[in-house]
Amino acid sequence: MPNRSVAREKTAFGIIRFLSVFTVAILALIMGFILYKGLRYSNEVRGTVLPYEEASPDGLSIVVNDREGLESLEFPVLFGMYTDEYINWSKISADEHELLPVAIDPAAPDGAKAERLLFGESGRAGAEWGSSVRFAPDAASALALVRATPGAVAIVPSAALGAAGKGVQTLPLRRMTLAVSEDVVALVDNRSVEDLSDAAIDRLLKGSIANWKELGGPDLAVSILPASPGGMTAPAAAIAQAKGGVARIYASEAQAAGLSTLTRKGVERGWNLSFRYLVEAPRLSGKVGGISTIILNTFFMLILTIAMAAPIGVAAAVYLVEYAKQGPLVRLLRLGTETLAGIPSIIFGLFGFLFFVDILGFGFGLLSGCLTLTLMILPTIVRTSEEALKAVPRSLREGSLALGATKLQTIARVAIPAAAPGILTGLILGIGRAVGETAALIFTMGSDYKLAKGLFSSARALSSHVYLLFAEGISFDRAFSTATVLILIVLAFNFGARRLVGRMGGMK
Amino acid sequence: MKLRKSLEKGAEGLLLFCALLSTLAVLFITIFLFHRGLPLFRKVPIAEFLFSTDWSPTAASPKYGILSFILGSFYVTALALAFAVPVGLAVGVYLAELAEKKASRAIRSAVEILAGIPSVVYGLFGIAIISAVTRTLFGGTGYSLLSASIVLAIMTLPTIINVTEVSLRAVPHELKEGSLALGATHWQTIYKVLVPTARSGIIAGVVLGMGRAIGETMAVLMVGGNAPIPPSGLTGKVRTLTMNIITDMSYAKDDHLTSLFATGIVLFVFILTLNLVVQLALKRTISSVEGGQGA
Amino acid sequence: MKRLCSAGIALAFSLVAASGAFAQLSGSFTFGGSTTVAPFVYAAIEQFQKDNTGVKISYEGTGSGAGLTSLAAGQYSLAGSSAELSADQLKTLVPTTVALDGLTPVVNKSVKLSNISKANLAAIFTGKITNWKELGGADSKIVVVNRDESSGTYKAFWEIVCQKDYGKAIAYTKDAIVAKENGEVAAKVASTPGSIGYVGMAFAEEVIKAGGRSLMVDGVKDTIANVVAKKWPISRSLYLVTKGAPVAGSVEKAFIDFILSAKGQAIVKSTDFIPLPKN
Amino acid sequence: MTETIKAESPAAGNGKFDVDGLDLWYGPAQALKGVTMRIAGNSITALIGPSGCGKSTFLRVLDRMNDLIDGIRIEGKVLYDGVDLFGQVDVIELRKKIGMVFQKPNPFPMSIYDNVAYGPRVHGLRARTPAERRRLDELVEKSLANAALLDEVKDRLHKSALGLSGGQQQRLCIARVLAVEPDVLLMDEPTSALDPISTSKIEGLLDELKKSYTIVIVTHNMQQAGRVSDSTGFFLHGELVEYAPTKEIFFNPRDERTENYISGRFG
Repeated sequence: MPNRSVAREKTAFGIIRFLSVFTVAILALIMGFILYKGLRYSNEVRGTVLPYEEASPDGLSIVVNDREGLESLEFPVLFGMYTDEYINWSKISADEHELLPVAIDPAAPDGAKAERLLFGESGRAGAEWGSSVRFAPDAASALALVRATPGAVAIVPSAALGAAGKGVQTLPLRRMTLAVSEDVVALVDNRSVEDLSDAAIDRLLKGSIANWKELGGPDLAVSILPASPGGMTAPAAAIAQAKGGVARIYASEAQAAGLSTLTRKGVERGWNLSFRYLVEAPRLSGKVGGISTIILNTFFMLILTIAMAAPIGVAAAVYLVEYAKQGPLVRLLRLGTETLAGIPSIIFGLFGFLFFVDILGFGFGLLSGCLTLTLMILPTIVRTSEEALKAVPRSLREGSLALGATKLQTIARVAIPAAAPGILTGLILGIGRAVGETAALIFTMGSDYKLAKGLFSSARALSSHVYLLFAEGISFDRAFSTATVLILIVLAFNFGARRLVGRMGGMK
Repeated sequence: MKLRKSLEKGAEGLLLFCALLSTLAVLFITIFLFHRGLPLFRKVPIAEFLFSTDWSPTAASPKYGILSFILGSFYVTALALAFAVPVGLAVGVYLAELAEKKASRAIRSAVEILAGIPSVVYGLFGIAIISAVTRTLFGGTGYSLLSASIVLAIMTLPTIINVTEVSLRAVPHELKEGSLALGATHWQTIYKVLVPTARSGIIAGVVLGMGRAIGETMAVLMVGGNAPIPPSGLTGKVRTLTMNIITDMSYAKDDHLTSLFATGIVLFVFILTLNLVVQLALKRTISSVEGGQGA
Repeated sequence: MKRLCSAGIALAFSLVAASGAFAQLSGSFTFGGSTTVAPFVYAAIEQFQKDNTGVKISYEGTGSGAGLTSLAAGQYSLAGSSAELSADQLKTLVPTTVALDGLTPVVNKSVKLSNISKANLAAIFTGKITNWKELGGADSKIVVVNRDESSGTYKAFWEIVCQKDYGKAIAYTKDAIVAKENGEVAAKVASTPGSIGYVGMAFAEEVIKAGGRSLMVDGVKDTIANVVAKKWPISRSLYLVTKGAPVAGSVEKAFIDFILSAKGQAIVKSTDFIPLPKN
Repeated sequence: MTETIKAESPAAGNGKFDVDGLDLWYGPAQALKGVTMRIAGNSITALIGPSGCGKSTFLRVLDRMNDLIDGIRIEGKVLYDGVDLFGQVDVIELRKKIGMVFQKPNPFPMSIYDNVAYGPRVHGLRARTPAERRRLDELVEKSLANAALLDEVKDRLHKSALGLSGGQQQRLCIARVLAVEPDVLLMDEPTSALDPISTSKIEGLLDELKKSYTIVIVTHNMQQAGRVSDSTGFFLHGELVEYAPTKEIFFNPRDERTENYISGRFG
């Protein structure tokens, strides 16, 4: 009999221990996941060009004023630059400058070469230079223009770079594609050849794949066309005419000949969160740049909120502990505080939107947001301060009063200082809730990611930024790196508070 | 002396005002919510609003029935508690009764951090991990009642753990010693004496967690699936009251907007009711603890 | 000294005169019409009023049809329209294309199709087709990801894709994951096997990054070039319409020119519409 | 009976406190019943009696510390230097003159120096100029010296008071009261929480302090009452049973109850 109860105890405690460890494991999983996604990104990329870089395609160089983190340029992008597809760099690199495509006058031999690079050997095939292209008479003046203009790009002969190439940067070009004959990409049952991984492309070109069916395409034998003598690419006409034909060809040629190209898929990995991300201002809804202004806005928000909530909360607690006599009033006050504590943040959001934004006319801005947050965290501060004040021994108050101190002096000089660690814990808890809040802020504080200029200026906080980056599809990677920063800030607050409270407690 | 007296009086008045602010805020919130939400019932009968599952606010003849979302909130919360309560109880018991200092410190910090993680982050985690796990294990889309409940369970866990631990620690030592002295095992003492004595405190904690779960918005929005229909099962999509408010809030106009505020009223009334339950339960805890000390 | 003074006064006068000439545009104007164009028209009006302080413009989002009727009746001096004008309307009204709007259907990578017909797309979103098998894919349930009801994209997709087959009254299937914004659609489509959704063309990139794919519709690829060439089936031009050709010197003409300017097109882009090709 | 005690009280005539027919209720419970006594200046008066007899309550009346308690009702008269304590008296001024030391040492969670300087500071003594600062320093040192604590703490005046031993803390509390330069010292079982060595130190101190202050001390340590006090009052169930010079109370009690208590039959 006792054995059975001991065995039962063992089982029960085993389960309890397991569940406790399980809780820690969940936390570890969440933290690990967010940190990992925050620090590393891994994205699928799809494109038509193969990863084959040419520093000097056809003896030409692509020069830019500043490469802004760009490693190489894909042909479709280069082509788009010269055909009005882009007006600025925002979709190309982490840069917002106006795009200035510079080309050497096609009448000059160097210019004609660049024109062939862009529009194909066989001529321009109907493609027109974009209206924004600036033509320079020669390579030197094109380079001078690039040197002087942020956001400029030019195609110049590599030979011209030399001394004149100072102050500009060159970008290698990726222009090799896999073109196929039209029958390969024909839709069969709404399907066509799938996007190919590098391994699949390798196998295809090695001849290991005999039929397009294996790649999701039509039932058609694969026919790999040989490259022209002395080159890497096959003539466009040959590809177009072959049955089930595939070959390497420059994008410009494929485009000029109207050939279909296969899509390559790959995975791009890299570091996500960097120091630059912390100190740069966000641009283009946070797609480029960093989060410095958002971090600052968050701190403004916290300071303003605490500046309002702390005095009110502590004062309310002082009233409840030191002044209020038991009775209906205190019951009402307690009920109010408890109820306020239970109201979900979305309701606070609705109220803040109606009252502060609309009726009081504060608009979407820091003030409306912070007032809403103040209401949200007030109960936490009141309750913890109340507990802390109650924990101050009565004897301390009596000691002070017996010395002839007034009640206010006693509260201000003895009770509150003695309760400070507890009050501080409450403030930190409140800050923790405020810094993680999203639902209430979206309707009250606005979402401007620029630095707040005043109380009424719309401001975006970190948690809203995480949500908006994600929800508006700006960038998932950045949502995770911002979430990492947010979590680190929350952790820092927790840790700092514990140290501080510990030290204050140590003085006792 | 007179100056000092009036100063003291003035200070007291100011303090009273601060103490009143919370109550005033509750009052204001109630008034504004009802003021903006109630006009809906001039056009839509309350019964239809509460008991119809047809929610098509932008249709040619708009329908405003939120029963699906009431059910959604109810299911999600119930399921979340079904996960969180056993785990929370176990961890609370562990912290209060079993853990050595080092282990309890580690677990307590973990619980504290769990409580501090912003709900958006829980949402991101839910999308990437929890929905994938439930999809793999139980099928469906992964954006479901089940996923939302699991995320909520993790989010309410800290509340339940903390309250359980505090309630267990508040049980007078003599009771425990008395039980052990009678030859009961530690485990028997825990589940026959400690947990029953701390029961009302634990219940209050659970209800508190329930309130958090019902009111949570961002995390469930990201994993719930959000279809405006009653959940078809564990792996069915779910929309809660809070999700309904935030989904359409940014662009809704006229009656549609009013209907969102009316949804807010329903949510608000639920929360208030829960709150009253907590207050009553807490009162009983306090008296039971005091009674225990007397015994 | 005196001369200097008078020179100064003359300069001041000429400055006043110059600024007066600058602020020629003034008055209050009521525009109205399509709610789709409202986001960028609002943004553009805001900027336009900053540049021309004497002008006050309001835009009432009443819908394209109502807007054009009001324009013809003279209540508006300018109307926004997301609908093509009928031959009848074109007799008196002059549309100017100011922006393009394109939507892309996106699917999870588990969906092996690369193309879908517009009619099938409509059938999926109205709940008539519920299994990929019916479209030649694998035997798996179609998970529909729709947008929130209040969004313009939700309406646009209905109008362009479904309205022809299913009529004006919106009747999407309700058994759909509802995503609040484009990004959420992207996240949910990328992560849910068998799912299909639609996003503004600009957002397809984020879907692909997350591992999803965009579909060809009726054999056409979703490129901006195809939108511009009017080949892409889920696209439309957004118009500002005047009664008769816009009159030079009028606020209406100035406003249209503003939207067509680089600054205006940047506003169009910033509100996630496709700006017109530059030329 | 009370009349006789009053008549025979050792300091009849010009008492520091003249208490007349004091009744006190906590809600419905009466804690003091018709207490009448005269407390002489520059002497030590001990109040003894079993727990709950009302002696501490009585002591707190003298400092009006009972004002803090809800539901309290007081009737009767208490004169301090001829002034009615419950009349138009500024409580703050009153408490400045009448210092109180509590049963458990209650130093504030601040430095030793700040503890002693607390009273002067709340009464408006600023230390802005060097001269003022020196005055405050002197006051603190003098008070600590008078409380026989200075030698033990002068190296760590700016360390937390909470680091002191129990006896040192209690002497610090006495020094804190002395720094306000009071007239009367009320002590509520000041040594009950202390060890014998600390107790004897404080008792020795009382002898010194008697010279300049009127001291009223509540104790349930009868040896202590016998050792330090000039006169002793015995409380029982809220009544002042007997009040006489200490020697008389201990060696020749008039009331049977006093005798029973002193000889240890109850309490």
